[in-house]
Amino acid sequence: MVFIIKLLSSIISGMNQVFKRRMTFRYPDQRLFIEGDGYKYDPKTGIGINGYRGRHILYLEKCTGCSLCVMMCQGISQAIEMKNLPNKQITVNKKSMFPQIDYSKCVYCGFCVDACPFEALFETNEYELVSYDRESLLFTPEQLAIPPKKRPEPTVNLKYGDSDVYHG
Amino acid sequence: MSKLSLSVGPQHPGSGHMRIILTLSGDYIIEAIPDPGYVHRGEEKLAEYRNYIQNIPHLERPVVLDATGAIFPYVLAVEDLMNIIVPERAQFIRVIMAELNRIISHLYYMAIYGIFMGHSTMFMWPVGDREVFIDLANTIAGQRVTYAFLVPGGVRNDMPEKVKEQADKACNYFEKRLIEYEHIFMNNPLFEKRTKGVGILPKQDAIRLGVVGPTLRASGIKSDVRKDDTYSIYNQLDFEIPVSNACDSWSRAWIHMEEMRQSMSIIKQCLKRIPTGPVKLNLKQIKVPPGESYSRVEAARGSLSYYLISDGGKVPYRVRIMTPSFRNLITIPYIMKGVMLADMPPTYWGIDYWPVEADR
Amino acid sequence: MVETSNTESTLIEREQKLAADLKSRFGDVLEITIKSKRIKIKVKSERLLDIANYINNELGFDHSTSVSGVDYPNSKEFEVVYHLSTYGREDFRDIVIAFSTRISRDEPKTLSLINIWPSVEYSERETFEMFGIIFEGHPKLEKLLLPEDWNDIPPLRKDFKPPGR
Amino acid sequence: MSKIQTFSSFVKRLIIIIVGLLITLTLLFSLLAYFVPSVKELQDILLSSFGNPSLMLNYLDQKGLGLNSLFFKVVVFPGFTWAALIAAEIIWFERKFLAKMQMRVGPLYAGKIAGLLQPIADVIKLVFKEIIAPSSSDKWFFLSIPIIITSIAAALLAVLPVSEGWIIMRSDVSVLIIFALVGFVPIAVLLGGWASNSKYPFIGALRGLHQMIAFEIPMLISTLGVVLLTGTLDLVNIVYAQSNIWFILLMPIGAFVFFTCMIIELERIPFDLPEAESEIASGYLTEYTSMAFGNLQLGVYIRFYAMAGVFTTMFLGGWYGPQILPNGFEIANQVIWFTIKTLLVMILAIVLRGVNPRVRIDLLLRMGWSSLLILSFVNLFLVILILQTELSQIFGV
Repeated sequence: MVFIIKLLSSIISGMNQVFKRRMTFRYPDQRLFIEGDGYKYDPKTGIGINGYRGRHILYLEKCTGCSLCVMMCQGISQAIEMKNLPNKQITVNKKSMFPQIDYSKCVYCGFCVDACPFEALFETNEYELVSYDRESLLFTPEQLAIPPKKRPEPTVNLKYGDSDVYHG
Repeated sequence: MSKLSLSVGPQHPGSGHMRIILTLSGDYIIEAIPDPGYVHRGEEKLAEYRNYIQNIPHLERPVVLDATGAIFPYVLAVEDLMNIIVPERAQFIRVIMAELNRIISHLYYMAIYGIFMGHSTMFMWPVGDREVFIDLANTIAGQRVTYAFLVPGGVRNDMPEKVKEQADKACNYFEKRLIEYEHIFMNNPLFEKRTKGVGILPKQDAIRLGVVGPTLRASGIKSDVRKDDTYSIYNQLDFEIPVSNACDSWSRAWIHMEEMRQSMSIIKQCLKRIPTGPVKLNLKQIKVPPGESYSRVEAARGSLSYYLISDGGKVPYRVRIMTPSFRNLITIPYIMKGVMLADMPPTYWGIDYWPVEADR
Repeated sequence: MVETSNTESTLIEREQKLAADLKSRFGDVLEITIKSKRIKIKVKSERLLDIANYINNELGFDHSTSVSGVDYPNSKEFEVVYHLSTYGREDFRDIVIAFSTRISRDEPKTLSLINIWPSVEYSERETFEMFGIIFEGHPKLEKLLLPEDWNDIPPLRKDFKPPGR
Repeated sequence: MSKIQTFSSFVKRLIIIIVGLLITLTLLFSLLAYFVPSVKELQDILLSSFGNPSLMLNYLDQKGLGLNSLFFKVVVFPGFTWAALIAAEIIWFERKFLAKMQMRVGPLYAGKIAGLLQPIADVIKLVFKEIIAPSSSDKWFFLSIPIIITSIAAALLAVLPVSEGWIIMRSDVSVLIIFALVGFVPIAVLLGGWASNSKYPFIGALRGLHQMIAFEIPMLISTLGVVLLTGTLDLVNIVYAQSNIWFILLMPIGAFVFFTCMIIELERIPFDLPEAESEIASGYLTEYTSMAFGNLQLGVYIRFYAMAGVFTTMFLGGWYGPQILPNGFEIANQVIWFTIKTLLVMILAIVLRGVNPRVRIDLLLRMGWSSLLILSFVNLFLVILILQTELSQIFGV
């Protein structure tokens, strides 16, 4: 008899779920909204500022080409190399060498942002980096300098109903 | 009865990337020899060629489900050697992240346990609810699974204000869900019939074999590193340790459920009592004096320990990682003896064995 | 000779009592350093077994958490470290004893402690394949993690250079 | 010919083939029309009845292919096409319903509304895959199994009374026919497992054999209860007997035993040991690919519909139900009621699939031989009790 009661209770709990809202959202039509504009680091206090760790953004005018980020990433995933941009003449960056990031290797740990003493390299909350070939994942400094465009409109985030969770 | 040797291979739906060589007589397993090593990466050798910060991302990778639990002992060992005290607020954030990670890892455990039993709903619910806690960790640490969030000297960034009410909503929602899990899975009559009394690990064997984590507590030994070898601020928090003397697969799953409740209450306590202040010491350069230190932490799957030897240089001299799955690997020949072939997946997954973590 | 670390000297009277007890029993072969909740015992290799038996039976450290090999090429030595902890004795649950012996690097041989602590079975096999240290008395001393066709020298030795370094 | 790179070029190629086929066939057909007289006569009918279809209908009647001819019944209405359509839509419903129960979405993109055409999309995909028979397997037996299993499933439909008029073959031993056909399936499963000649399918086939043999006996005894009560073996008479009271109210235990045995026969999730993915990698279905696998799945789901139909005829009063449609459409009303009840039985089986884990083989056999068998005998005793005492008058049986 206990067998039947327990079976019924699990059937009821299964049926309850049928009348609740779904958790999944349809990715290409709806996109996940991530607030803030990415992880930053303040070298003076040595503490990072909360934010999503997505694609990097490089402020070319602040970058001195010291390649500290390259040395830090050397031990992690060798994703950053220095690249010469002859047409860019920046006072602080005589040899005009700027980091380029290969996103087929990067693990988004953000330690390069911690290593940069000149607040030139931060992370944005852009996470849609897909391509058909590996070469186009190699972002040149100019590409890194472009701030990410605003996410197209139907953005959803996690909302809590009384007894269910959905992306609305 | 003729013996049939069956190798539950590295790519079998019933086991992870690890092979178990079973000798069966009829449907019963007489002998099970585990053969790990298919995803061995040599983490200990890698660690000897990277400085103390560069080690963090790759030391987290094996225990991918419980990244904070993986890196917590490493960070404690380095701080022990450097003799520094981490600011109070950072300790609280570390404990919150560790407990969050425990819930995320336990939910993944319940999901895979469900699909190994053929219970597809019990796979989907925990994986769905896991999104709630991954979203919470995402707001704190900025990453979804591998956070690289703990560093020697504290935590990398501060916790935003809205985490408090988001965590409350998540915990209220999840408490209700745990009751649903019990109805549809734990107290499901067919599940009980299949797991109660299966894969028995008696108490003396558990002690003799040095088993860790929920498998140990399911065999009647009330030992948890957070209470025994207290680290960080666990002595200021009050929580119980679920224990069961049933020593079988069902009680291992039940312990995971109870631990999730305890973790939620810990998170609530931390969020109430978290002080303000800096979250990281401003260490310009990680200089570790020579010496050795051994630190352990109660990760989601059991006690995870680091034995760190440094010769004063920029890179550690020797890093010895002892993960809970490697320690539980020794139970496989014992609990699989006499189990039927159909029950091999639940008993194998009952001890929460994660092949990547065991091979390192 | 017992040296205590400078900071928390007040906290560790339990550890000191343990160390003193060990010192009195096996005075000559031991060298003990103490930290809060951690005791490091260096043992000359011939009296290994009975010290281990003493620790296991009398002191109640009933299982080993890990066996680690450490390679010191300049002093031509390997160090095998057994970390021991206890479930049986509630009061000693937070103490971890690091029980280590030094063996020469050219013919690395030591006694396996599998009969005292069965939980070292796989750790000893891993230390064997990673360092080449032979544990006499181990029932099944074979490769555990490395692939079968590994013909290079044991990888965790300092003179094994990983590719690309 | 250029390789098919994108989906659009695949669709283009498909349309070219179909149009090509149509053109060649019509050419061939019109050529034929000039030589074969009856075809010429058919061609005149086609041209003349272009306006009103009723002309075409009575032509077909003359030929014996009309609406109430045997051909139509077997092929279209209560026969194969109707069952295949229901089976296809049950597959869609099961995936959509389980998805909703599991907080996810389920099939979405095939067919504009909520993935309705997903089963048809699966069939198209399967048709274009290559049928692989493993080299070490006994090729002809291996490839004959899907056909055998689907034909057994379709044969079950013959005796299923969808409504008073609409029944393919009304015989007075139809209950026996059903159990004779159901008895074939374990043999086909064993043949399938044995012919694919590899370790896991063989274990799956043996388990299937154990499971199905073990559960025919409780099933037979629970139907014995029904047959005793009504005194006939003919399904239509059984339905007539239930005109004033459904048998499920008379013998709930018998209905419970029959329903459980039905799920075990059909290897649904709580009892799907022959294809238990996590242990033996989908048992005897492991080696089947493309249309062989498609055929097997179709067969499984038609058998699911047929057994649910048998359950409704025996316990839920077949086509009896309050009159929904205006009184001109009694037959349609009966068909609707029969289908609603069968779908309800199937939905209950689908809910059980969403809620339960898999059972181990020894638990299954112990439960079968001990509890279900005893329950069916208890049910038999109750039926005899009803028959002998004056209870039968009260229930008007």
